[in-house]
Amino acid sequence: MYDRSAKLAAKGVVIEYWLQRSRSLFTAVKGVDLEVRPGELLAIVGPSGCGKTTFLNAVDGLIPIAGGSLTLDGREIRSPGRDRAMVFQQPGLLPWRTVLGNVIFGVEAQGSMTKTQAIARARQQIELVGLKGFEDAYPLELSGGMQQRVNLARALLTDPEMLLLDEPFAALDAQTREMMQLELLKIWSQTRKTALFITHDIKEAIYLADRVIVFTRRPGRVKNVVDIKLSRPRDLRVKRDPQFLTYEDEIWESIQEELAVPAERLIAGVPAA
Amino acid sequence: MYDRSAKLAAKGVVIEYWLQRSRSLFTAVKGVDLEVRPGELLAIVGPSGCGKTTFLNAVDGLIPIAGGSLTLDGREIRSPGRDRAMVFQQPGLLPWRTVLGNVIFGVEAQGSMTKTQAIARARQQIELVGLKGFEDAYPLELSGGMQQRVNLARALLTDPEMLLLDEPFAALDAQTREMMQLELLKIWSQTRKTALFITHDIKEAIYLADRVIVFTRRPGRVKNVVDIKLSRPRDLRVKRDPQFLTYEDEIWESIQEELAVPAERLIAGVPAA
Amino acid sequence: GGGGAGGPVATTTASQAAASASPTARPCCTKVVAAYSNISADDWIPWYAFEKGIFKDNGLEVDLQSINGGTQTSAALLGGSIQIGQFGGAEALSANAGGADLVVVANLAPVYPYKLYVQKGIKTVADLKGKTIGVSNAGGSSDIATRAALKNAGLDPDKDVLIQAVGSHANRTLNLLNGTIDAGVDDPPEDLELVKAGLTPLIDLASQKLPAANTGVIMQRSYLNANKDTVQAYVDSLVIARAKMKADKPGAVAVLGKYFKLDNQDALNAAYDFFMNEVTQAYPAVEVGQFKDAVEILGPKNPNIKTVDISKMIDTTFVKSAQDRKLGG
Amino acid sequence: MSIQSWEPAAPTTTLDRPPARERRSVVKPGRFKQYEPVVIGTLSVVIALAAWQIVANARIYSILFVPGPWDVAQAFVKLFQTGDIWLDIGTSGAEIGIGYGMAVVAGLALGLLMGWYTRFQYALDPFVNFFYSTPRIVLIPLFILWFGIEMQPKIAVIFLGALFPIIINTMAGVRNTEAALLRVARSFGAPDALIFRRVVLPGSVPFILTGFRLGVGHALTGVVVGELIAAKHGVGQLIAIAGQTFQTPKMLAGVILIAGTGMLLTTIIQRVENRFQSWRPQIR
Amino acid sequence: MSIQSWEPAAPTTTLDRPPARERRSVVKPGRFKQYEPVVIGTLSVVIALAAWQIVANARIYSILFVPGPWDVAQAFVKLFQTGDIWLDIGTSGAEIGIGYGMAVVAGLALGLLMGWYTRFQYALDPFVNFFYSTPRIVLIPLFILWFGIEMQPKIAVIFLGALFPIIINTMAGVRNTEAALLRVARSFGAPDALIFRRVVLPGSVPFILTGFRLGVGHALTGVVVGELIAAKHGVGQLIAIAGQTFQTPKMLAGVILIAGTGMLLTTIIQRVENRFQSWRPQIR
Ligand SMILES: Nc1ncnc2c1ncn2[C@@H]1O[C@H](COP(=O)(O)OP(=O)(O)OP(=O)(O)O)[C@@H](O)[C@H]1O
Ligand SMILES: Nc1ncnc2c1ncn2[C@@H]1O[C@H](COP(=O)(O)OP(=O)(O)OP(=O)(O)O)[C@@H](O)[C@H]1O
Ligand SMILES: [Mg+2]
Ligand SMILES: [Mg+2]
Repeated sequence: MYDRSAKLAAKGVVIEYWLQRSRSLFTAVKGVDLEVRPGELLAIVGPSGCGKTTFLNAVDGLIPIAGGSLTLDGREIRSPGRDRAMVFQQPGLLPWRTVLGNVIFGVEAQGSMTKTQAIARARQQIELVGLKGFEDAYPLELSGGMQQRVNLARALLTDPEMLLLDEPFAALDAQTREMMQLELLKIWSQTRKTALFITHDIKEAIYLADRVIVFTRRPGRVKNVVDIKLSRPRDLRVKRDPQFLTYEDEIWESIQEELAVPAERLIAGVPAA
Repeated sequence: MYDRSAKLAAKGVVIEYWLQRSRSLFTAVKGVDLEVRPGELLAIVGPSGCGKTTFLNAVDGLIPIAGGSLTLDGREIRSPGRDRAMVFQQPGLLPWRTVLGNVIFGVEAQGSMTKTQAIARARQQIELVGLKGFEDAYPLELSGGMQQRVNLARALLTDPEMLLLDEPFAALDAQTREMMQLELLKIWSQTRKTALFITHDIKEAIYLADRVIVFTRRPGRVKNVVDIKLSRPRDLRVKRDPQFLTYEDEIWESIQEELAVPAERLIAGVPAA
Repeated sequence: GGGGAGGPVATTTASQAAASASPTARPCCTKVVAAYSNISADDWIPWYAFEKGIFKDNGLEVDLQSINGGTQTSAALLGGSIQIGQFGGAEALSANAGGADLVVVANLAPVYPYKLYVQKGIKTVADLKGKTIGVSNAGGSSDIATRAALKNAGLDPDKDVLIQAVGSHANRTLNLLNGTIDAGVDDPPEDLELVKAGLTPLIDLASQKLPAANTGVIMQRSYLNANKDTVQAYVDSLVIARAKMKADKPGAVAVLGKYFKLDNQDALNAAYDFFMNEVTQAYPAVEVGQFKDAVEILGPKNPNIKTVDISKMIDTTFVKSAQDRKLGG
Repeated sequence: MSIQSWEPAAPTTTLDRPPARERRSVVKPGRFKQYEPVVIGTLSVVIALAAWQIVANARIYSILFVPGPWDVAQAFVKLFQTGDIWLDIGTSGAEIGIGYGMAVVAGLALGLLMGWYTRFQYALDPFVNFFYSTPRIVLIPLFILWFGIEMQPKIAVIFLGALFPIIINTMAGVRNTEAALLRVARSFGAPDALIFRRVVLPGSVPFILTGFRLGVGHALTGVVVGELIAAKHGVGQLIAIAGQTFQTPKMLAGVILIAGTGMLLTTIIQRVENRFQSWRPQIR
Repeated sequence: MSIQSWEPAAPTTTLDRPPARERRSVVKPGRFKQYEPVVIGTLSVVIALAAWQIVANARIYSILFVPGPWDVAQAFVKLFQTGDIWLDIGTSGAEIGIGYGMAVVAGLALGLLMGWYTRFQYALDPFVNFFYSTPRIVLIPLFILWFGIEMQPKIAVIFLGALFPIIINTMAGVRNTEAALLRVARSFGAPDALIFRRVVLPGSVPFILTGFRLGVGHALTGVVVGELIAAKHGVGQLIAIAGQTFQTPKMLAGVILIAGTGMLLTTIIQRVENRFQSWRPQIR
């Protein structure tokens, strides 16, 4: 579908954490090979603790890689940049700022808008994520899902070339989640941003992504790449498409082998569709 | 199915937060009526920010109610007690304690076991949630899903009469999640604990629960109670049962009307099964 | 450094000078910043000279400061924020041993202006054996006075008694009142409290006329060499002031009362008698012999004391000149 | 209601023990709660004063050592009957204002830099530790030498006193900034200056204001110690002279003036802190 | 590597700028990093000493006030050639040990109680603020009255000095305990004592140890101020006598002894803090 050269290229990426106490290195990610084409929406799934967040942090430039190469537009990633924005797994809101203040924090950090402009756009964004009326609430007064939506709005407001999303909808109820998915698809189809999307929901991955990457268990590697050849625009009905179910089974099988919990503990081994 | 009198009874429960800045009361939950029978596994679903966590906190005795009555075994709930244990939506681990230290924190707080006993059981529990090898890691060195599993293990170790679970599996991948669900069912079927379970995953709710309670949007009330008449023990195949799908549609429809995001924003209004 | 004349005090000086309009006034005025290091009757003469406009009469505009302690006053001298200081000869000796070049031109208290007060029950000098005697600071004036008095009375201050530093003049008095020390030197008018509490003076050091350099008029040599006229005028003022005080008891007592913020006339009168008759002299001459005790007592603890040539550290010419002109009446 | 009895985030309370199953009333934090700090504080002070008066009246110790609160109050009133006191207050106030102000600025700057740039901390740590443990009293002759005997040496004493607690606390605050928030800020490419102002600084507020509070104490004792040097006016000088001339009630009146100022400034700092912490779910 | 250049949680570094696309090496925190604090600290001290020596040699000020480091070093050596110094150190050490030890115990207890029970805080706050702003120097006559002139009044000065920063910082630490953790503890029905020991106390460690650190400074200046009162032996007395008799190098040698002790104690406290904070992803 895409012929242009890769937007993001990971070659044999190794990421290690230094454990001061035991004075040893802990390998979280070992040899990730991956290419993301410009404008592609890529989903990553994999067992808990396999290194997905770690890899995404490296793409954002927050942590250094210990081996291999990780390039964005052909340049090594060395630090965070305006061209990427991250939706964090844990919301990471400034507790002393209101919802509005937190949503504008991203653009404020980038210095890419005037304050009035930022506030006006932030209000729209807040409405979009269903938090109208909570502009002046503080994070500790929000429910978990509401905090997550602030986190999402903050990243979206910066309007980056590449979106990095770390389980952005995990704390949302099924309905709000579908809305947000649609919202994301709308933004993506209008602007053709490149997006890297971590999720635990296989359906969500298939529904949204051009390709789904399956990570092995820790230390994480790419185990499997599933090309999702469902036509776009997709609506919610696509989830009942037989092709969709095939993808789901394939990915399911693939992760199955990488379980965090010993496999013999599975009482009934049949995956639900 | 159950004839005995209620374990937990909520009658017109109102919960309010005092907002110091605006010197006003914020009503989070308004008039919840609910009965939980002993040994029942009850799931609560509802839109993000509708007051589920707030209600569960009140059941745990962490926050006072402003109206109505909330009784456990016929006695007003006034404070937390050993008979209940909570799995928090945000893990709330002590950052200066290792995984092992955090898992035993619950029983340590209750003073219900000797230290050696607690450690021995905690090790089993840690293995059960798939964290073997991470006993000595600190929370900040864990992935989101791993933290959530520590949170779960901590509550399970206290072996309470009543389990309160606030989206315990939200940060887990699909497979680990199913394992944990099975684990929970196993524990529940062996000990017949009463359990109150908040989730965003409607399938999960139906699969696990005896009844599913749907909350309205904020201020939360019980909108709908769905009796799940699927035979037990259930295995994963039950998720493809036509009855299961009927329940799913019913609950979906029910929450649909309570959306946090304006409904007109739904591009394709058909829910996925 | 900030040696400029302070506002309110300088204004007072000017108005008083105008009031006393002396015919002998020289062209006004040379500015001098002077300081005293203690609220003690030793400094009575400069206070009187200042209050009564005598400095002004002699062509000096004196900014009289209060600084706490000899060390601080030396620092102010050496830093140039004051030109003349009134503090203990012992401190000046130590300073010179440490490398300073200070000169003493006059000695306002050529004897120890103290009485040794003792607790009830101590009747004779012999009773002091084994007792604790309080001084302000080791190496300070009160320490030297106490040790000199004990030696003079035949006791070895290092062996026969325990000398205890208690920090300050006020602490010394408090400790005497409180009974934590058995004896200590004190002087009027502060000793009033002791008398009230029933303590008695065992030795009157002043009447023994032991030579001492208790309160010197001190400056840097460089200043002295460059401002001989000013120094002479300053010494002249002090001599004149002493003479006037002798004739003006009410005035002198009023000045002391002002600086002590005290209105107990008995105490003030007692102080007047003590200082006029026993302590001060018409001409505040400084002599080598007045430093003997200090050298003996400080020497063992500070090897540099030996290196100071006392005769070069004092300058007797100014007092002598005043005496020649019979300014002291 | 104290911090441990209920979840701090939810101060909606219920009237005490209504008959079970009956409808509980919703009460806002009661009228009394609001004034509780003042009421309890005043009460305990009154009790302490009464106890002091009783001890003083018993006259176990002379008035010279233990004057009663009544004596001190009289001295206090007398103090304000002469106009001089305003000059004293003005002088000391100016010294504190300048010295403490400078300490706040310099301490904040140094503390932030030392907390942020570890190398900077390594370089300055020995000096901070050294000078913080050095009794300022021994430095006074040096100050006189360098700054003379006017206001400057006193300002220097006050400045040095207040500086170090502010540095040390600010540094600790910066070092304890939550890593997750730093990561977010860095992810959005925030320049250092912005991370500083928008994340580190607000996150360190409780630490920094505790430092300010400690600094106030140092500044006030500094003014007393400093004015012992050489002073014409000033509350410290007033205390020193009263002490030397055995006017203990007057001395204590001066001490109360100083300590009262300390209480006032502390209260202001606490107010500021409460303002900065209004996002925290109410604890009281 | 300073705190702002990379994510603190992941100090695995890469060698500087290898040719792009080539395999980067994995390096553990370099040998140098480990010694960085010591190396930089030593360097900056050496530079400062050199600058001091140059200024001293220039003899702008008399040796009386600004002796060079060499003079001080000589005086320091001489100090240790007489046996008396051990008596001084022993005396002051005992005073500090007792006074500071008591302050740690009392300050911790009061700080925790005041942080935990708001009413207790309301009741004691006025006194803490009052006494913290009261110059200890004016209380000395009272201490002599009550405690005599032996070790007790000095211990009292040290105790009072170290007490308040410990109280104030501990209190601030308790008040800043994370609400979420308190909620968890309460949910499991932890009794107050356990919440205290297991949640509040460990959570306040950075605050409390900062308080201890500030307390060390107060204790050390306290011993000097205290020994001005009345003393036979002690490093403070040594400093006082040397200062009054213009033996400035000797005085500074004494000051260095005091400040050196301060640096030692601070280092120990920082070690303890690092131990307690080992769960924090490494920042350095
Ligand atoms: N700061 C850290 N220091 C040390 N080890 C860490 C750190 N952060 C993560 N790890 C380890 O790295 C591994 C991968 O963590 P990561 O957060 O990338 O997992 P993940 O795939 O995002 O998992 P999840 O789906 O549960 O969020 C885990 O085993 C974790 O223990
Ligand atoms: N401490 C608090 N102070 C004030 N308001 C609060 C507080 N905690 C929660 N709220 C408000 O109460 C409402 C319900 O919050 P709650 O956390 O119970 O929602 P929830 O149903 O658990 O949502 P989610 O599914 O997103 O976790 C929200 O609107 C929230 O803003
Ligand atoms: Mg993750
Ligand atoms: Mg919730």
